[in-house]
Amino acid sequence: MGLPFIKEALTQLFSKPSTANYPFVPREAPPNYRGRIVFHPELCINCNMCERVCSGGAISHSGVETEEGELITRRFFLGACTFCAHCSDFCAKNAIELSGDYHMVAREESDLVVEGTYLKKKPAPKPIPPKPAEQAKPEPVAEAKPEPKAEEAADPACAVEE
Amino acid sequence: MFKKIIENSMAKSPWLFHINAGSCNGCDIELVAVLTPKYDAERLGFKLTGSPRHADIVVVTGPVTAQSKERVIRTIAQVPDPKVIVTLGSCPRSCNVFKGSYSVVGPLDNYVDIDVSIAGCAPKPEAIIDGLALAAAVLKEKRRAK
Amino acid sequence: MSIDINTILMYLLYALVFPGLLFSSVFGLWLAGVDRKVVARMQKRIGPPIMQPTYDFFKLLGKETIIPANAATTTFMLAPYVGLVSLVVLALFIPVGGFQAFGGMADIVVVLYLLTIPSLSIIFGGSASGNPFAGVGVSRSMVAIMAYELPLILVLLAVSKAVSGNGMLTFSLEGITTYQKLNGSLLFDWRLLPAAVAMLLVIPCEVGSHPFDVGEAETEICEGPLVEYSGAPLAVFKLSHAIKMFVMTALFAALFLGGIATGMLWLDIVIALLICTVVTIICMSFLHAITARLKVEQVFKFFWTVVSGLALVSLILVWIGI
Amino acid sequence: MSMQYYQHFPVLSIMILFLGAFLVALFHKSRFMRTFITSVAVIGSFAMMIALIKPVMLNGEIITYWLGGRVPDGGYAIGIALEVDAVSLFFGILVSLAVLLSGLYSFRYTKQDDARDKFFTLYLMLAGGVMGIVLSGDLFNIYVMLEVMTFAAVALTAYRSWNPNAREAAFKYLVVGSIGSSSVLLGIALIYANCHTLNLAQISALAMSKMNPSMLLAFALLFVGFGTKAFMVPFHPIAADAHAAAPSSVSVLISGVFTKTGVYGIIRVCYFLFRTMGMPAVQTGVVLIGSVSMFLCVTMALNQHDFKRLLAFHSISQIGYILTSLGLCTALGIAGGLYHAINHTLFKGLLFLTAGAVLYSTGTTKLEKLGGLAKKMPQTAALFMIGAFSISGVPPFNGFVSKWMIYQATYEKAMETGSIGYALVTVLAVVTSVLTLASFVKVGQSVFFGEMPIEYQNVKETPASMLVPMWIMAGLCLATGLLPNLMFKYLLGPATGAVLNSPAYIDSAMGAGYAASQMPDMSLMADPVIVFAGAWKPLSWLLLFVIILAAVALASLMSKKRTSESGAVIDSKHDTFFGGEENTFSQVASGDLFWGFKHNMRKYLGFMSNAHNGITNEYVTWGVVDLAIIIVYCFIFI
Repeated sequence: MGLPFIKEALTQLFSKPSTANYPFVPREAPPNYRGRIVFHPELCINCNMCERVCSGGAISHSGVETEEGELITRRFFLGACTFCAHCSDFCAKNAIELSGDYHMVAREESDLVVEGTYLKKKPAPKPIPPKPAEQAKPEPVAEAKPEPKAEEAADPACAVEE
Repeated sequence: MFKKIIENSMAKSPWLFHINAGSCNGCDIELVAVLTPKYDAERLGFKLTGSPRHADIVVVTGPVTAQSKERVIRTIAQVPDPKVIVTLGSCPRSCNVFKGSYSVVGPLDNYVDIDVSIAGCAPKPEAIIDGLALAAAVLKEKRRAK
Repeated sequence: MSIDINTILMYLLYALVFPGLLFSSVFGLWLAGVDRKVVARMQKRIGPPIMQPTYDFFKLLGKETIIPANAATTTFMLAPYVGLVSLVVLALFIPVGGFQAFGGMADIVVVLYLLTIPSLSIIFGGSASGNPFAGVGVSRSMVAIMAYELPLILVLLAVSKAVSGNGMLTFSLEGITTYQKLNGSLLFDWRLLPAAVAMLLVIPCEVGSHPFDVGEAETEICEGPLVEYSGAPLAVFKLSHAIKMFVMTALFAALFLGGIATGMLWLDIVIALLICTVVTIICMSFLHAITARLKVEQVFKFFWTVVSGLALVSLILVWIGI
Repeated sequence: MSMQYYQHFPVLSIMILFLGAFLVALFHKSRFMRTFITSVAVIGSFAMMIALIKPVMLNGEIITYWLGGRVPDGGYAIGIALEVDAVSLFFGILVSLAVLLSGLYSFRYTKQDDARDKFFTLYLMLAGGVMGIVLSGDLFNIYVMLEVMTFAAVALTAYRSWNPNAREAAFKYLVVGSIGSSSVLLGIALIYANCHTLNLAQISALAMSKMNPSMLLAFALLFVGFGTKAFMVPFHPIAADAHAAAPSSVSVLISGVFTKTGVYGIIRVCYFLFRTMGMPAVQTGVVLIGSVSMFLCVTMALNQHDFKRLLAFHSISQIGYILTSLGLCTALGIAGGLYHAINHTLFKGLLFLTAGAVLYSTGTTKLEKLGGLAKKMPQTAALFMIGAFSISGVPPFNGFVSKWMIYQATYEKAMETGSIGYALVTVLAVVTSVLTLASFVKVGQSVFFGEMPIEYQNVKETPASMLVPMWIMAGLCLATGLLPNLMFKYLLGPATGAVLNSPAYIDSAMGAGYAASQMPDMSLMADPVIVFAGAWKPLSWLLLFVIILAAVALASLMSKKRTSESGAVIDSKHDTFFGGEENTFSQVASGDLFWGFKHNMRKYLGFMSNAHNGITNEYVTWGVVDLAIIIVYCFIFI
């Protein structure tokens, strides 16, 4: 009966432990770690690709009709997320990002939800071209990112940060 | 004074019982990783017990499958009060990718109240430590409420 | 025997405070804490605080006690307390650093038998819980008792023979310590060295520590006999486990290192307690850190061959009187 | 010589039992008369034995009662004598106590049987026969009583004759037992040819000077004959069969009383008749037989699956202890052996009675079929645990004290003789003790604890009339364990002295000075002072235990109770934990406990269970071979 660990045990007794003293010493996640989802609603173009590719069904959206358009809330439920990063990979606008924050611990379900609300404007009535009054609010965002939004049917999203 | 000692001890010595409700074993492995020298949950008083009767914190992994449902509910019922139920990973919280499977009847909160959820697939051991620490605090709270 | 109030109070003090209930609990929990800490350090971990077993104990006191429907209630609830109390009484009989609260009441054979009561309390308590895991655990614990009893009696007989010269046999613990005070500790008698090693191996089996904790293998059979216990009775079992560490190490100290005498009683006691701690570290923590749990038949075989062999060598050496 | 009133007690205590037997047969129709007569007989016999304690034990008298007043004439004891010294009285008390308690138990126990009148007739015959053996002072009378006892026992073994096992057991018993009986008869014939007398005392005085090969042969034959009655080693399988098949109250008698006559016979043969116990060869032989019986039967017991068979093997294992201890021929050894004899009667009686109670309530004693009865029969379970702790020597019960004395005695003997063999006997005794514990843990787990099969849902607690004798036995188990000092004063001290002092026995029967005139060596075989090597004060232990228990109880009473018990309907919270499975699916067979032990000892255990194949012819062969070996041993070494 061999006992190969005698030396190991004795040397370890008098050397420094290899434990990372975690809660007392904060620890960064390694690079490219896929942690808490960060959603940039202002970038979202409401293509719903993320929802389609999400295998866990963690992504959903709901909308409220307002006079300006539909106020859409995109909801990422981390409690159903597999952190596969498909959503961010498929996001044409890079509106979804997986951060290095892994502290996803919650007592309430709502603490595990990442949400973003943005406005999906009503499509401009085609036959009547001049409608300058409506363009007033979303202008600054739309201008910040030079994007080819002209082709899109439902385009310039108006971000309303929650 | 005696009450105070017990309350403080509650938070300092939470024992875990781990139930696998049809998990893919990813979270199970991470839970065990928490006990390894690298993370060493024992320094916070955590200990994995073999019997639900000894446990304070029930850690459930996996979406609740049709086969495991009865067993999970029964085992959780067998844990003496005060107890804290922790879901580890996304599955017990929401069934995750297994949602809609003919054999999955979860998530867990259809059957019992979840106290703490740890998200992640699988959560990082640090996150598990976070979650367990939170659970220990909840445990102390529950004891105080008694 | 004249009975006055002071004597009674003194004996009560012995029984309840030192070295009785209070002291043995505190020191036992300290030993358990040291054990866990040292094991953790040997495994490259930080490990729990030394106070951890105490926290565990108090936490368990605050938990609910569930009596299973299948259990024989009286036995189930009574067993832990009987085990604890008999262990504390046993602690009173074992000399600590030459200090013996109640001398002349029990000899080594009695100690051997009194040691089975706590094990029996676990066995019958577990058996009374009506759980099949407990059934398996009971069987394994019993095999562990069978395993260590043979080497333990061989060790005790060897020690007894070594100290009882000129035709007078003594089994008494006082006799053994007195002999050592006069002739030096038995650990330094080379004939008894194998017996001492055997005793060091018996201690973890008796206490139920790695690698001989077949009865309470929590990963295989859900802590065996303890599976249905919760709350205060479990706390009492954990405390008994801790006190058992104290009793067994103190027994080792008394049998093999009883010859340490500085002239001051308190210093002797402190040294004896230090010896207890060191013995705990050597035979429990160290073994725990370097081995994996043995199978039950391996435990039995190991004790009846290797350990008993060591003890038998000592017995024979002592008998042929080199 | 003026006759004191109590000098009639020995003969009366025998006759009252026989008279009872005939009267029961006469009034067999009436249940009341039967019960009444049996009670009077057993109580009367016991009371007379107790009344003799004062003169015999304390005053050291030896009562010699010549039947018909035929006192010795011309130096020869022609009449039949009853001679009661401390040894006889010790066994008399033990016998009458067991007969009393087991008799009281039988009234209710045999309720389910027919032919109860015959039961009590035979029961009283058996009791009377045993009493006759231990109180008689005449060798041939002992033989006659031995036969009365054996036939009553055989008939009682087959009492439940619907059971084929019972008939088979009785047959085996008859056949193998006849080896013993015939060797006793042959031995007596040889002695009579040499000494021309049958009086025990006179033979004791004469035998030493007449030692010749035929006497030696007589010694060997008598030893084997009485050994058969004690079921010492090669004769043990019949005991197992007989105990298992007989009604429990009869098993109490067979185990607690019948075997004791064998022990008594061996004491008389070795310490009195031939005074051979002083020889190292005899000591070695007896200790060897004792140790082998002790260890072999305990390992056999571990293998059993029937409660009563298991008890039967333990019975012989404990007899092994007694023989070992008596074979040491030291005061401590004799005292330990006698102590163990009385303890064995008490705890084994208790255990057989609990087995009987289980049989009465459930209809089976198969370990595999039973389980969880403690819930339904809490008192019986408590009694079983007292018995189990006693037999396995858990302090402070009685088995511990006697075993503790036996360990000391064997180790002291080892020190005295310088032979490590006796030290190994000590080790063997301890190991046997722990194996005994193991097998009772097995019984506890599979009968009283563990899972309860559904068919025992409606089992009732044992009736009070059966519980009372059991509680008395349990109380005595505890009392004899806690009060060894009283035991020494009233029973063991005088009995030990009497065992070593055969000249006094001789002189009492044959007149003062007879021993000195006939015996070449009058010295005692060992110093009759009992010296302990260690210390054990059960009462102090109990006091400390109670004090600390009170402290712990106080502490636990102060805290708030948080106990949750199951209601009438078992909910999942109070179900046993079995990986979350429902309780009904969690049957784990408890028949194969101690796997770790059995696996390592599988060759030995396999060999043993193959050897015990139940074939009567083989058992007879063992007996005859054993007889031959013992004869050869005696001729070589003595």
